[in-house]
Amino acid sequence: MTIHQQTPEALLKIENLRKYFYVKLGAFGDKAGVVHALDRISFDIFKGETLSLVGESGCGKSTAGFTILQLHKPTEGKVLYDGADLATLSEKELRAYRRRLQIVFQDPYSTLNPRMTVGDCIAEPVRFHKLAAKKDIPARVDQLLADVGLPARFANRYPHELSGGQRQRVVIARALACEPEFLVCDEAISALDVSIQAQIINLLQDLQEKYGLTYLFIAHDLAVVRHISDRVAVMYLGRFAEIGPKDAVFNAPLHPYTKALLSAVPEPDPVGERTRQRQVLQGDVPSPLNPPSGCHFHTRCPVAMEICRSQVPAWRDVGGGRSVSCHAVPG
Amino acid sequence: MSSMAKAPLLEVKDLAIEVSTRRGPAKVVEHLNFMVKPGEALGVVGESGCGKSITMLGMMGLLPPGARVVDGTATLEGRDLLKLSNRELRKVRGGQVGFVFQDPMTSFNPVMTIGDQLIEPLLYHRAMSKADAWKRAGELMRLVGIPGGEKRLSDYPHQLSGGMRQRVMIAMGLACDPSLLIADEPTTALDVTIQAQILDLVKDLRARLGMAVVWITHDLALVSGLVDRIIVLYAGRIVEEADVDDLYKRPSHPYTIGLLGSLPRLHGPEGRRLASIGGTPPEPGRRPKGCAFAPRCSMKIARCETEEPQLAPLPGSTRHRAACWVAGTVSVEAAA
Amino acid sequence: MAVETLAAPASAADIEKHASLWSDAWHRLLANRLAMVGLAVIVLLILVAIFGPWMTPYDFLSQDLNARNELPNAAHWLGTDELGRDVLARVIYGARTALIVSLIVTAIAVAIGVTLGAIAGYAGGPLDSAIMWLTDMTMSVPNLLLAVVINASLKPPLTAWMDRMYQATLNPIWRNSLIVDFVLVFGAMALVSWPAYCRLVRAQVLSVRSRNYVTAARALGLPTRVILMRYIVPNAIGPLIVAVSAGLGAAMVLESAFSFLGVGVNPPAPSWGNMISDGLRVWRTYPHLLAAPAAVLGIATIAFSFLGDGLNDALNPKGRK
Amino acid sequence: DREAQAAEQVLKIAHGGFDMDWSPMRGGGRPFRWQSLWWASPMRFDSSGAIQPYVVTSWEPSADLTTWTFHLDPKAVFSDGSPITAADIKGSWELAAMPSSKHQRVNQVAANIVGYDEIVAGTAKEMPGLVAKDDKTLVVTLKAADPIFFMRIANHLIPIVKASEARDADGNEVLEWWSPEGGGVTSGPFKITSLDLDAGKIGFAPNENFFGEKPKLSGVEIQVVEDPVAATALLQKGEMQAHTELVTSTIIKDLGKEFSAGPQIPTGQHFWFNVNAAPLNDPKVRQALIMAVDREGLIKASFPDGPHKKTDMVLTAVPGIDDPKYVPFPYDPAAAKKALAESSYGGPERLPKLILAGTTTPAITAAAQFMIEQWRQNLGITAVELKPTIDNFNPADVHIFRDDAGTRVPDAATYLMSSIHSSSGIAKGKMNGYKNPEVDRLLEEAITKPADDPQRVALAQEAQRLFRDDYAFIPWYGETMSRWALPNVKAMDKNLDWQVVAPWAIEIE
Amino acid sequence: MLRYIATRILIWIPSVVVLLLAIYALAFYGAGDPIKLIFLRAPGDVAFDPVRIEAIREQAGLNQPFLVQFANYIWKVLHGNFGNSLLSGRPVWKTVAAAAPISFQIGLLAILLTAIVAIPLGVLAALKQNSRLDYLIVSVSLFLWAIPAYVAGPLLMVLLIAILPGADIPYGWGGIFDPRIVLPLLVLSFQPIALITRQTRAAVIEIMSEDFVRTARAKGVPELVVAFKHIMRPVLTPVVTQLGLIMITLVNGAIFVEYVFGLPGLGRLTVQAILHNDYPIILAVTLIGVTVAMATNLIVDLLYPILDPRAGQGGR
Ligand SMILES: Nc1ncnc2c1ncn2[C@@H]1O[C@H](COP(=O)(O)OP(=O)(O)OP(=O)(O)O)[C@@H](O)[C@H]1O
Ligand SMILES: Nc1ncnc2c1ncn2[C@@H]1O[C@H](COP(=O)(O)OP(=O)(O)OP(=O)(O)O)[C@@H](O)[C@H]1O
Ligand SMILES: [Mg+2]
Ligand SMILES: [Mg+2]
Repeated sequence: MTIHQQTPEALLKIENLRKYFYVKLGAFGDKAGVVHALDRISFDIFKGETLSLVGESGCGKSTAGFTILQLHKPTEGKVLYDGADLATLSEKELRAYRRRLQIVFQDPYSTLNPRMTVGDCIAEPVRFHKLAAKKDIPARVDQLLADVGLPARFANRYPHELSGGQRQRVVIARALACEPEFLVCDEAISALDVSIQAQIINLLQDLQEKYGLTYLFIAHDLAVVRHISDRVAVMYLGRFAEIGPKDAVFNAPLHPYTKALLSAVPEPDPVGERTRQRQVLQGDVPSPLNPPSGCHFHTRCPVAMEICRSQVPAWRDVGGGRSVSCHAVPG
Repeated sequence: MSSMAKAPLLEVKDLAIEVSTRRGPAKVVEHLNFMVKPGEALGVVGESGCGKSITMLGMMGLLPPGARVVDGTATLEGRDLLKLSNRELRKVRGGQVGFVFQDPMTSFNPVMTIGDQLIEPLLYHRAMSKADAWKRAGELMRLVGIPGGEKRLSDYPHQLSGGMRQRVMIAMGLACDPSLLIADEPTTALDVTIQAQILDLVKDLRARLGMAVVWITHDLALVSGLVDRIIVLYAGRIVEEADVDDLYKRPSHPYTIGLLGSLPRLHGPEGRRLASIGGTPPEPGRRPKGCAFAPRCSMKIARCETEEPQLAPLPGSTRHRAACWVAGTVSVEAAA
Repeated sequence: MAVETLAAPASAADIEKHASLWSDAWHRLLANRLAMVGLAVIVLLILVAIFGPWMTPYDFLSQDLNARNELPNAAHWLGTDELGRDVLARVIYGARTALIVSLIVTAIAVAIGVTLGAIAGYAGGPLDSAIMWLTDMTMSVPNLLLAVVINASLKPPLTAWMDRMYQATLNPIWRNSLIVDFVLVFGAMALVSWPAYCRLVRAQVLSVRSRNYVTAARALGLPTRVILMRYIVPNAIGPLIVAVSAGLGAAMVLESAFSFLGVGVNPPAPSWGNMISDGLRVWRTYPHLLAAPAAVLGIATIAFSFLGDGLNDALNPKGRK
Repeated sequence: DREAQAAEQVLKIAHGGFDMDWSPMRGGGRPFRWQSLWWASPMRFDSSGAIQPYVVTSWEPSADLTTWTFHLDPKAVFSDGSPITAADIKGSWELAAMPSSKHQRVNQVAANIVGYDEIVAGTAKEMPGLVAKDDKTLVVTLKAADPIFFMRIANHLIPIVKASEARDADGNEVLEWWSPEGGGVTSGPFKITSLDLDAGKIGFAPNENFFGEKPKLSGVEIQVVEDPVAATALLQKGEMQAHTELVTSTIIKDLGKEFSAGPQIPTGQHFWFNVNAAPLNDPKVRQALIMAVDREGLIKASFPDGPHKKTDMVLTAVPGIDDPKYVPFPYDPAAAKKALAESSYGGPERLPKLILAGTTTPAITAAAQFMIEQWRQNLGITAVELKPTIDNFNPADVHIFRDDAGTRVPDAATYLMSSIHSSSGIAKGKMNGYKNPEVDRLLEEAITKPADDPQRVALAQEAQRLFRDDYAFIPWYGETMSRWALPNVKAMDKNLDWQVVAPWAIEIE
Repeated sequence: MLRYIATRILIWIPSVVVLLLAIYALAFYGAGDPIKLIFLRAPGDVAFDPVRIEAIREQAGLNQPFLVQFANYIWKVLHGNFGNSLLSGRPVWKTVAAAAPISFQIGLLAILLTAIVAIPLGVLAALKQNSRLDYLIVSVSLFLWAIPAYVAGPLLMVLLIAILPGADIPYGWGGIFDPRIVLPLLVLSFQPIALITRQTRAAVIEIMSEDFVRTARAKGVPELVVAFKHIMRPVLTPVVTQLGLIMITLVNGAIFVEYVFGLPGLGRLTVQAILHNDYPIILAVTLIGVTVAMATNLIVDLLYPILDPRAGQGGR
């Protein structure tokens, strides 16, 4: 973990990023619908930090990661990296950047080509980005495997012969093979067992230290987020609720949604749990196909006001590196 | 909780279950002994694949093809479930024992309305007429807190959110006032906020209806506020069993210690490195000699690799048992 | 800083055979008795098709007008036909025809179907709609019409061209009139059988395209060509293999149906189809003339369908057995 | 139940296909085979080849043989009772010549009549050469002398129909005028009473107004049975008693010799050579191909048990086939091999691929396969291809063409005129413009000779011998016109016009 | 829904015109001149007179340029006139109107028979997977699969002629209540039954391993109810799709069965028209074929949401 400087350098600047999906609806697929998956989000990611993105399922976390990496073409907005706006580049031009911005997916079962050996998987980016001489590739693969804590003999195995944790290590090794600067971890540990989860978290932290990586860490488990991140962003239904340094957000959440999230997390403490007063949110996350007007959260918000119904709260900087979007937050 | 004196509701003895693998038959569950008293809530904790689900399915004759019970007894209210005919077993399922499954998406028949699915236990156990059953289903819907109640009965599963589906699933499990509710990771697929709703719901229902609950999970944090007792499974065997407070206060088996240690926490000191357990659990059929956890154990002694430890009470407690040669000599602090 | 390694025991039990998915499927296939029977029959068929004509005591063309329509006997195991030709020799030679037919038809159909299906699935949008429209329309064209038209309009120039090639080279390959029949009649058959493959491949590509490992490959910055060849095609191919193995059998039946309608392989070259259709005219008097080719065709069809089912199970990782 | 059938006297005929057009004005096709059942013709041939009066009872030519006068039977009436007039014959012939009628053989009857060319080209609807002098007298003017014109009309190619019903204002045929709904007026012994073409069923009843002998049958039912094997089974069971045209290789075995017995008719099946395209424009190649085929085997391979008979010449079943000077082609593999070697191709190697067309039935296919095998064994020729269909027929594409040649008159000169004279369809089409001036000259002379002049036959024979020396065909067989009826059906004998000679006499025993 | 149906039909019209154009072109340029064929197909002594043939072609309008002919044709079709058969001169609609109902009735009956026989058999085989009954069902369906209709037809046909007395020859068309229909119906259904049985079996086996089936069992629902209430409906979706495809081929392609059993249906008509290149008929038959295909697909698509309420939810 790096403690960032007073005036940290932004590695990525995301401005007004928007992503809509156009889908077919109706019994015969003859009606059109728009999924507002990402609705004008703006934030910076600083060099060397871990920024976490939390929120409920379907709120657009993955979409954010994918859109930043241009795996989805943004509907609108800029992704500035190294002086270039990735959103305007063609797929060919992007290829060079792809190497530097990598992603580890949620589900280690489906992100490996079942018909390629682990070694091939890892060698592929090395070969295509010419990151090693041809004859050195096997050695490089072994080294990468060692980096993620897998013995070299795993290079000959097929993904289905590995356990979930091992697969996730392979996925990380593959991302590392690109020698990236920036790594999106899209729920990289959610599918894993607790014991394995801890292994991977430790691994990610070690690698960050070793290679000076910057992480966008997407997760829904707040406890994990607290453990790993420098800053935390909370998302609700395609929009950011708040963003700020981890301690600030966890100790003094501003947005009512953040508060509710924190209160819902169970703790391995029977006595505390039995007596704890939770602030349980009522109802479900509304559909992004048809999001509520005004502040998206107003339908479940314990402190909703009249204005929340009609007006989208502004995305405001409230000082201390924190921004929030809520009518009820003063300042 | 004061459930000590009562006779057991469910008592499982020496249960062993075998599955067919590519390398031949393998026992995935063995020497399993536990019991549930009336009204008691039991947590079953363990990593994926350790045999949690298959144990419950095995008792109820719901095993998938390729898996079979090879040994043991499972006595529910005096009757051995494993010896019942299919017809008798059917009476038990959904009647005396309710089920809640993990994935609320796939566990509902997508082409039947939830009402039609919800009334089934009532039709086949209570012999209710369809109209009565429908009425009762409406009540159940309200019981589990579905806004709109019976109005949603004619919806199809896909029209409900995941949380609502899981509520309906719970309603289905409770339809015939079972004395035992088996919940197999009912919140794993849900969001934290929804998970909290469901947890509250079950706690509330238990307080009102007084049924016993077996709650299967891999998340030690989740069950801490919910259950009375916990058994920890590793590779198909119980490695530790204790009252809930005791277990969290004084985890004894290195595996339990490891599990707790690897949980990142929302409160308390941060910035520490997580105490992870290295390695992976053995595959079914490739159980090592001796203690199955030995290859991953940081405290193993020579004996662990040759001789399998039996579940035994820890010094100073009859209700806290562990299967470990070194258990009791280590403490939580040492592990952390 | 040292990264912790998995405490993986290097015991002897762990040194395992590394099975690829394909070899895994192969093992599952080996364990499937019916599929193996099917495979054995097909292998036998292939061997017979290749070497058979040299193993029979009779030439499939030579006639013996004094031994016409003989029932199966010691000299002619399957009897003789109306021109006194050995039925066994003809059935054996017919295996060659049947195999070539099914191979050609399936190859062409698969080539067209896979190309169009892959394009439709990968490109999507208007191109997809256009190709799917073409698919639907093709299925509506009576296939017999296509066969007749192609036969009538393309055969003479093609035959003439082949003969010119022969005259120029004297290479007997150009003399094989069967080739023309195959290319035309079965080209026509292929022209009507590709839509099934096209639909299948499109569906496969659509589903594979949205798999995470394809997105992952894109995220790695791999070129489209590599993604197609190394990620999409190998994973989409399983059901195609199944469809092809079933399609091979179906093509044989289609050939015989065409022969029955008089647009199949021309005599004297034997095909099971024209033998069946000849046999049908006299089956009450000389049942063996129908029974022999029909049984072989039936066995081959069943064999292919056994193999297809077996492959289906074998390639489906969900499938236990 | 044989007795039941005899009591019932209904002739049940199996018909080989769903023919949608039963108009008598087509001059061919399967329906033509039952023409005499319901239509009368001017005259008719009996099974011995002698002309019998029918609607026309007498006739006389002018001295120069260009004008013929025909007298109709005063008793001749249509089934509706109205008299058959000369105008009806005139109208029938004109109707047949109209392009819209698509009559296949109108030329055999009417080509020589003044005005034929115009009507056939679609520019006229009447033939000035046909004049109905009165109701019962027809005068025909020909373009050129024809001593046997009277024979040409003694058939059912153009039967006599009631012209006023059959022709519309433009002279074209009224759609389905012959059907029961269309009026169904016929001239023959039976009349059509029910017609369901889609179901393939036609029913006939005796024409009570028939001017000839009273029919013995109480009815005729035609039912389509496409599959010959099924038809055979039905015949064997006696469910049906006759078939329109049953061609199976097992017919004798299945139904006995009598079923397909019949007279030899002047129609022969042969394999004709395309003499003007490579490689058959080389006479040596033609010789080789012919001499390499054992024609005994050819007939054995195709019709081992009959009913057709092997022939060595073009002509069959006409006066003049007993030509002692005609030398049949020998079967001589050695000579054949030698001829091929002497040809410009030097042997089988460089010989272009041969295409043999017209193999439409199993028997033809068998014969063709036999020849191909003979050429392979005796000459080493391997590149021969069978072409069953003859669509898009382009003479240059085909080298050997199976086709029948023949005539509806028992006359050798006419027979050869329509097969080997350079103006004939076979010479022009199937032999791709075969022309031997000497053959043409002899035939042209022969047809001007009176029918009873021995020169007529002699000239024709000479022409045939010359044709033989051109090595332009492989003779196959002379056709037997089978009864295709069970033995208990009497009087099913047919004539050279492919018709039942005396349909009124048919009787089931 | 009405709008949806209307759109489908509107899209269908230009497709059909293009298809007809393609077929017209195939027939026009490829398959030979129908008038010449009439004469070429006739035995020997025909009057193959070029002048005459040209006159006949002119009268039939066949000497006009291709596009003019096609435009005329479409124009006439739009006015409900499908022209006359080139072979018989009869109006096409009359011929087709006689043949189509027969094919439809037989096709529908065969589909019905298939559904009634094959689906229960498939379910039975799946429920008793790997039992002797399962093997029996699977092998019988394989056997049916392996004998082509044109072999099964003639064999059964003649065998029955040999066995049956008098009146009941299984030959010809007498409506669907005529006992003669039984045999062709059986032969026509053989392969569909084999196909659907196997497909149903596979689908049931797959559905049986779904979570919701376990849920149903966990509720104590009797096995039979599980099979027919919970498993059947999801199974029906792929089966109905397949039945639709079979329906299309049955109506358009029952060539052999119609030939052997003397059924004057569309298949037989098509073959005849094709062999004679009688293109007014070919076009009309194709038109019916596409219409059947479209209607079947439409019906299947309309059935989907009923069979599977999830259809159309979210991205497709
Ligand atoms: N390709 C797509 N087409 C249509 N809608 C999509 C697509 N991808 C995502 N969506 C929709 O966009 C919304 C945001 O999805 P996203 O995957 O970003 O959520 P998430 O926060 O990552 O959720 P989870 O925690 O379940 O992964 C969801 O409603 C989802 O259904
Ligand atoms: N039908 C089967 N055939 C073969 N092996 C099986 C079968 N079902 C389960 N298994 C194996 O049995 C073991 C126990 O499975 P079980 O489903 O009980 O695990 P679990 O503890 O419930 O895991 P999870 O947390 O993933 O649900 C696993 O190793 C699994 O692979
Ligand atoms: Mg996501
Ligand atoms: Mg489980």
